[in-house]
Amino acid sequence: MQLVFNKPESLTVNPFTYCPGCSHGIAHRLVGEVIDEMQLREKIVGVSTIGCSVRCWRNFDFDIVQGAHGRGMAVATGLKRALPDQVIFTYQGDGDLAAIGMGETIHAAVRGEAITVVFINNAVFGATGGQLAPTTLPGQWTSTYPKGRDVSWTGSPINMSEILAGLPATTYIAREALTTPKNVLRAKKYMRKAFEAQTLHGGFGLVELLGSCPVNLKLKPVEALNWVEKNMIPQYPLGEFKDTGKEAAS
Amino acid sequence: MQLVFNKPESLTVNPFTYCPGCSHGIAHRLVGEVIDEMQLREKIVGVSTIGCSVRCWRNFDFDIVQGAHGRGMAVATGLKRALPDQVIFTYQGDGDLAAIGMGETIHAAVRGEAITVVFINNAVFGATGGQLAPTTLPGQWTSTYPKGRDVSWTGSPINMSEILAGLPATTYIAREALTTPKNVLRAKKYMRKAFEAQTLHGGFGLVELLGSCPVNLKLKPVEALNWVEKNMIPQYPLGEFKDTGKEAAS
Amino acid sequence: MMKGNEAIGEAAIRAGCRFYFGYPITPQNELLEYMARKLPEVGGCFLQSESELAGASMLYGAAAAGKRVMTSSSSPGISLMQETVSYLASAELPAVIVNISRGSPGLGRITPAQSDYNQATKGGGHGDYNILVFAPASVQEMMDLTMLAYELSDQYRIPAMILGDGIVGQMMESVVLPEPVETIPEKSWAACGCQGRERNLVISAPFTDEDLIDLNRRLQEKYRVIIEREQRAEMIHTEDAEFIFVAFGIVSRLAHSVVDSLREKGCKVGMIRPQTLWPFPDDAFNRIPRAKGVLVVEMNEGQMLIDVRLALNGRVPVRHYGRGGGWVPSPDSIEAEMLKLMEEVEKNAVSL
Amino acid sequence: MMKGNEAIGEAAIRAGCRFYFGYPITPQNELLEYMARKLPEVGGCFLQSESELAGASMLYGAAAAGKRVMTSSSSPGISLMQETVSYLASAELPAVIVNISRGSPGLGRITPAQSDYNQATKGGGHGDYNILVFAPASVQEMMDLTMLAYELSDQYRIPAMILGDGIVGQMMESVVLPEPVETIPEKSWAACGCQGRERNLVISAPFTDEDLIDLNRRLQEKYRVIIEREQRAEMIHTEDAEFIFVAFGIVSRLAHSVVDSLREKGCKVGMIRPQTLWPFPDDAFNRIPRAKGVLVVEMNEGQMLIDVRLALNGRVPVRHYGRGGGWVPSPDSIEAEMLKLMEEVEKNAVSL
Amino acid sequence: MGMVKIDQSLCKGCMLCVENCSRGSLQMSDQYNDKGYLLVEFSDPEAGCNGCTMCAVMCPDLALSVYK
Amino acid sequence: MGMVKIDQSLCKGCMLCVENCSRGSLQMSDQYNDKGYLLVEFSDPEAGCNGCTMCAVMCPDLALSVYK
Amino acid sequence: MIRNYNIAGFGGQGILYLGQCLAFAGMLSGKHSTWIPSYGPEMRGGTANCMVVISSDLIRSPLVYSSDVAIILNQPSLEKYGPGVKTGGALLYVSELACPKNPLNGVNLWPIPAKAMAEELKLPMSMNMIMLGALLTIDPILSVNEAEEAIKEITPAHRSQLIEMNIRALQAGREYIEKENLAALQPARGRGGG
Amino acid sequence: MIRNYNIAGFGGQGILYLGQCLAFAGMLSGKHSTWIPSYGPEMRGGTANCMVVISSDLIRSPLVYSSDVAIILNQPSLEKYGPGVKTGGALLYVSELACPKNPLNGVNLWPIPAKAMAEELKLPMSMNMIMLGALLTIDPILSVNEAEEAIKEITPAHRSQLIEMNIRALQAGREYIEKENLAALQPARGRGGG
Ligand SMILES: Cc1ncc(C[n+]2csc(CCOP(=O)(O)OP(=O)(O)O)c2C)c(N)n1
Ligand SMILES: Cc1ncc(C[n+]2csc(CCOP(=O)(O)OP(=O)(O)O)c2C)c(N)n1
Ligand code: SF4
Ligand code: SF4
Ligand code: SF4
Ligand code: SF4
Ligand code: SF4
Ligand code: SF4
Ligand SMILES: [Mg+2]
Ligand SMILES: [Mg+2]
Repeated sequence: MQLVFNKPESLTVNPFTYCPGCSHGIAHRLVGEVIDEMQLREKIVGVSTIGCSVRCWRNFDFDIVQGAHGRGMAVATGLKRALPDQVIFTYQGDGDLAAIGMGETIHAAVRGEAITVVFINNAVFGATGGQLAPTTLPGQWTSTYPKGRDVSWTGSPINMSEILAGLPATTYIAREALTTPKNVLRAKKYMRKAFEAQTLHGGFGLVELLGSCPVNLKLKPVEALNWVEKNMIPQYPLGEFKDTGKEAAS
Repeated sequence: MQLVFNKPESLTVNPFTYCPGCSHGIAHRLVGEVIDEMQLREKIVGVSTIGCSVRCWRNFDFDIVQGAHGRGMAVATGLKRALPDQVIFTYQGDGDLAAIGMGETIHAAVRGEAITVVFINNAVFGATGGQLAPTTLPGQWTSTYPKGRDVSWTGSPINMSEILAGLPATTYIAREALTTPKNVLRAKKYMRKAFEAQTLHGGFGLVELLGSCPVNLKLKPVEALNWVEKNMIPQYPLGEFKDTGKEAAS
Repeated sequence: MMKGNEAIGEAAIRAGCRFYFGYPITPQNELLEYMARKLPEVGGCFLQSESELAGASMLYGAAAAGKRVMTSSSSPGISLMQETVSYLASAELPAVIVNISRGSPGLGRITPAQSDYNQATKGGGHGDYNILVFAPASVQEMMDLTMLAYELSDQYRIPAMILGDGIVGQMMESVVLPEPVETIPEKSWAACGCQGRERNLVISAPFTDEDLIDLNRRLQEKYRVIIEREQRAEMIHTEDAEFIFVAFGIVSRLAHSVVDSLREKGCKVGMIRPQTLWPFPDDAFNRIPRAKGVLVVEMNEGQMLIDVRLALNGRVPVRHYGRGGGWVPSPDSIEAEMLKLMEEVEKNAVSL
Repeated sequence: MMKGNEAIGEAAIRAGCRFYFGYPITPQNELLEYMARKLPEVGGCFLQSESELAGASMLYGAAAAGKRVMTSSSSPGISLMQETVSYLASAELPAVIVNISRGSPGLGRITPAQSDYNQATKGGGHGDYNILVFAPASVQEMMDLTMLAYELSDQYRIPAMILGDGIVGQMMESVVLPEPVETIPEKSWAACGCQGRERNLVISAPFTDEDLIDLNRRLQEKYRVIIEREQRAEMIHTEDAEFIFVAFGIVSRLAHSVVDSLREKGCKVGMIRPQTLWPFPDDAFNRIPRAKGVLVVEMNEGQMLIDVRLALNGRVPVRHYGRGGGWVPSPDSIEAEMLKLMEEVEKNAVSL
Repeated sequence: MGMVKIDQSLCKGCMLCVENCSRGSLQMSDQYNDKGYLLVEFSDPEAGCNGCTMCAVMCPDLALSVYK
Repeated sequence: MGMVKIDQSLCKGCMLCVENCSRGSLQMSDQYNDKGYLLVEFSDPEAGCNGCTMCAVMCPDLALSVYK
Repeated sequence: MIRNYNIAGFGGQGILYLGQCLAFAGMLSGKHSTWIPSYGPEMRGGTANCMVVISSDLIRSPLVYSSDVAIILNQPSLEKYGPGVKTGGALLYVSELACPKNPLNGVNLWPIPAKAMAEELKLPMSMNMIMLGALLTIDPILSVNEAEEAIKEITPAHRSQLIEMNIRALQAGREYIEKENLAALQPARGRGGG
Repeated sequence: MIRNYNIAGFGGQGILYLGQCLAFAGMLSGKHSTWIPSYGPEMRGGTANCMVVISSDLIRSPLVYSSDVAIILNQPSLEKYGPGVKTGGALLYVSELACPKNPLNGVNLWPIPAKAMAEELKLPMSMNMIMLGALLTIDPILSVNEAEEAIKEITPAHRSQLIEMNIRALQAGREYIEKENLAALQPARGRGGG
């Protein structure tokens, strides 16, 4: 018998420290697989940002720079300008990328920085215990709005992929959900294209991955993914929003 | 003979300290006129932000709070939540609103704060001497990009009104240029509607005013306004981008 | 019984605070979440801000409107607020900021620490300003000093900070609830619409160079008054103590247990426990007539130490025991350090 | 001749800095604009950031890649960077930050000031960390200390700050251009792709509580070495001086003119001029054998004063002359203050 | 029939009023004010001014009052 | 014909693999590991496992290696 | 009178709640008490623990360095906190989930088959309350009644079912000790004020 | 030898440039020199001024408290800086734009019709250079030649037309003083080191 599925090379042997069923684990593995397949391990620098995944450097087996909360894309900008021949990516949660980091996110996209962004949207601040995120759904329970998100008080969820796709300088933007094997495999394809936006087209690529934070949803892992399917996808439609690389090629 | 044009009541007797031909003067006067006409002087609190207009409290004859650079909409949020029955507006430049303040701007709009924003887009950081603004035009000279804005290095200009109009919770968004008497009068109409978005509809209203900074454009005032007409308007189309108040009414 | 973080929230509400703006960060989320639950019940406003920067500016806005307001965070988030703290100070706005600080520098960890003492007391932001800084050592003091913070903050138009750590923030202890404040002083300077009066300006950018120098002069005069009137410290056995601990917050409780045990052994030890870190209780250091040595114990690398040395100005030998980054001293080790100091001082006394 | 702000830029380029990120603010725009013009000419990167926060994080990124980097700002902008400064310190990244500070607090005005001394030297950000702080007093020193800042910043893996004010920033003076640095030391720790080696991590969030305490221990050890080796001060007539000025930056030049004029009148005065503010030149204060009185002159309300008092620890009476908010002392007034101190000390000497 | 009064202490000589008066009723003078600005003047020999206020609408310094 | 190996030190008992195996080849066991997690087990009495790797694709903790 | 407690186990076993019930009961009995969690990213599974102090005098340190009593719900916690129990102190542990591997001299060991008992009660999540009931029977500085009051106090009213279940488990713990007729604990000897 | 200069006028009159030429000329002549603008929001019109010090010794203060020479291009500046000129010092001013209203005892007054001269030269923006030429003729601590070199040094090469115009104006200032045969300035008496 042959080994047909195993840990990617670009991951260390350290176990993940996430909660049972947390989507960060799947997302990490996909990053490792894509980097393996694109043979980027030795020329990549990852930017770890602040959220549950802040210590992803325990698991990613390549150079990592960990910056301040929300400043992932600014750190990546500094890295990319300093290392134009290397491949730079950020791994960011919705709190990091869309709450405190909104300014840096929009401006990096406006500049069309040649970086890749892996954006984990789990509709909540996981690391700090389940507070409102910019992507929290209307009515969704959070520890800071225990009666559910009231859009008249806190506004509606932000669809970052759509906003970023609307900016002229972005190259590739797509969204997938880590809910089923099929989706996970498609997420990997999109992630690869988000890296290729950088490596082939010198542009800004982003893949938004809808995932679950079972602990803060107070659901079992399986139910939590069902919740993502049922509630998040309607708010956050899946698909490729922008692929100017393709346009350029065709 | 009758006096048919004079200083509005809502302005003090202090002269403006702007450069000759600077559009801030016209914008200030319009604010004064609209507040006079809507009889808001005694129930308004203005937020002065940082840019050439930081000391607009010398000229506005009503309560003013001056906050940190870029945080105008956050200050206004604090004021509005504290004083839901009063009328709150910010007066912000493009550097303040769209560079350092991008995060606060987007989030206030996402929340649909019931505030009014008077946004002066003069395509440059006036106060600090003509550096690149997020709204600087491609190829435009600035003191930090003396060879002109190269969009491949700094990105393209940001069209804030269009972005904000795309967010679900904003109520009124319009853009006008302070270049001709006709436009100025239309700007005043839009400004009034931006205030009414708050007073009639409890929503977020913004009027973007294209203006000139002759000193940093290194042009005579008359030429500077011609430059705005010729170069800015193609990048920043004029008109009303959103008016849900109207929709609600009709 | 209540958690320390929640006690701050309850005290704020009892002090009339109805506006909370803040961004999550451990180990102070219980406060944020307490306000999220309770403020709506009393008709107040809880708004989770998109960042600490925005939260601090919302606080600034609501304070400018004349309301009692609060924000809270932990070390990195507090660093982000430093520009606005300087603005609050210069606009002379009352506001209460809570720092449940953590192991640092950088992102650090959520372990307890007292490493933001300098930032809080010497001005982490730019310019010559000060803010009131309170150092609660128990859940009860979390409440009492929060109440006091609102009172003095309003009285002097100065921002105030509650400086705690994860231990006082997370521990539960029983508390006596303070009486709610009935009437909050009028704020004739507030910017809330100028009906029936001259307009009010809440600004941080004076018009002329002289105005800015004047503002500084006025601030310094106010600070002098506060330094004179508002120093607070608990004095423990200081009348006859020869060796004196100085410690604040949770560390003072550990040190207090050592005072007890050393006293039991017949050693004349005592403690000064600053409750205000700014103004620092300098005067307390004039009331230790028999002091032969002072041991400053803190969960940092020697920050309050500076103020103790300045207060003593070379009169009494001062030693430091502390580390940064989330280290907590054990009572045993504190005792050992004090014994070392005692020995050292006695030896020197002989050799003199 | 060159402007002080431009001299910093030129020195940075000669030191091998090729990456500048920053956001405009007066009175340091000449530096930003100099880099904007010159860096592209030498194949470097000038990027105007969307804010000081973003600029500091870009700096962090490029520094992590092993490059020599710079950002600059003035007081409020520097306050905004405090979180990242703490991160830089904890990730042990070399980087040069320039603060051409201004009249504060709050927005303040663009008048010259030295009111960010505490922020720079005592850690405006959270946690127990230090950064190198240099205080140039001339355009030449703007260059020389910038060169030195890069060297030491790399050597010790510690951020460095050039702390100036609008006067040294805006004035022109002739300078001798330093030789460009030929080879920049290899940075084996840099995160730039792990080809041919183990991966590198540039992080500010240790994995365990113990790791964070260890980091702090390591930092403190490094700081001790720096304190021992890198103090710098100019000593002016200190061998026989009875009354000593302490002043840094532009103020030291005003005070120097007073030293000249008082010496002409036969008064034994001298001056200690700290060139490094951190590490503070404590040792210099052991080399003033005849000192009877010390006058600290600064454009703030008494910040370096603290370090002078700590250095002297009560041995010599210390007075302060200064104000915040953009006030500049005149040589005449400095002289008058010194004469007052002299008189006071002599009177007390008699009455003792 | 219109008339425009100019507050010389406020005028900064930017010419926006002159540019926007279709009746040619405003011109630059050769007078400077205290701040060193060359002043505009209302000279309406042909009494063309109709009090349309367009000059004042464009004046960034509130230097003009219009009568009609 | 497939086979799945479970690294018991990594498994957190989240059940995502079980849920996503269409062949019913994975079940929860009644064993806890050191960290207190209930473990999953590969028991494939009917040899239904085809090595499709869907279980491993969904495992957030890299606890599964699949052989075919 | 002073008691220092270390309480530890897996996340999800109700460790923090156990400690809070104990501390509240202390308060209700008129004593001083403190409770402090080892806060941390516990939410991620792994271990959970808290420290409780109950005392007739004002409590100085809420941190427990060496404990009079340790209540242990899994093996890693036993290894971590077992050695910290003072001579003369008590170590209560769930006998199915933990077992001392090294000698603990001078410590009274109280293995309690709480897992089986919980299964018997059909309340698998109630090991924590069983341990508390046992503790207060072994060392009756507080009564089981006071613990019942504490449970009522800290459990939201709308979860009254939980209250009832917790009280049943508490009683089961008490009964186990009483039925087995196990001797009352000797109060720990050691430094009092620690 | 030391000279402290205050140079002031309206924004747009080339005040800062005048000062820079002077300071550069000082440097080219082998002396020490400093220049400092009163930086501020001058760009908004209003007044502009700068301070220059030229000295054979190292310069302590670049700030000028009282000046040996003031060069004044408008009335508000004359009122501000006139009284600061030392006894024995010189006050040069554009006679069409400024006029002393109060006695300035012990100060040598040098009214210069620079506006008319500039118009005559058809270089309306050149009053600053006319004043500089006059200054260096009145107080020849530097030569007009050195000022010419300075102009060449600080003006970008691609603006060579400007260089030529500035030199013409400089010469005009020199000639005016020479033609009128005005006496050389007495060096200012007063505190040297200020
Ligand atoms: C300046 C600052 N503010 C706040 C925090 C606390 N904090 C850490 S992670 C986080 C948000 C995490 O949410 P997200 O980015 O969505 O990541 P997740 O944990 O959900 O994966 C916050 C607010 C911090 N570390 N630094
Ligand atoms: C934190 C901070 N950063 C930078 C500055 C300097 N600054 C003042 S105004 C300004 C930008 C002004 O541009 P804009 O908002 O477009 O206003 P304008 O002057 O063009 O009207 C800047 C960068 C500041 N005051 N505070
Ligand atoms: S808290 Fe949520 S996001 Fe964080 S590790 Fe746990 S499940 Fe994942
Ligand atoms: S600099 Fe520009 S924006 Fe500022 S006052 Fe002058 S013209 Fe107006
Ligand atoms: S009112 Fe009309 S016609 Fe009269 S001067 Fe003004 S613009 Fe000209
Ligand atoms: S528009 Fe106003 S400021 Fe400009 S020239 Fe006319 S009157 Fe003067
Ligand atoms: S490989 Fe496929 S069939 Fe086999 S256990 Fe996994 S999911 Fe089931
Ligand atoms: S998906 Fe992985 S962690 Fe979850 S139960 Fe299966 S093997 Fe265990
Ligand atoms: Mg999240
Ligand atoms: Mg602008």
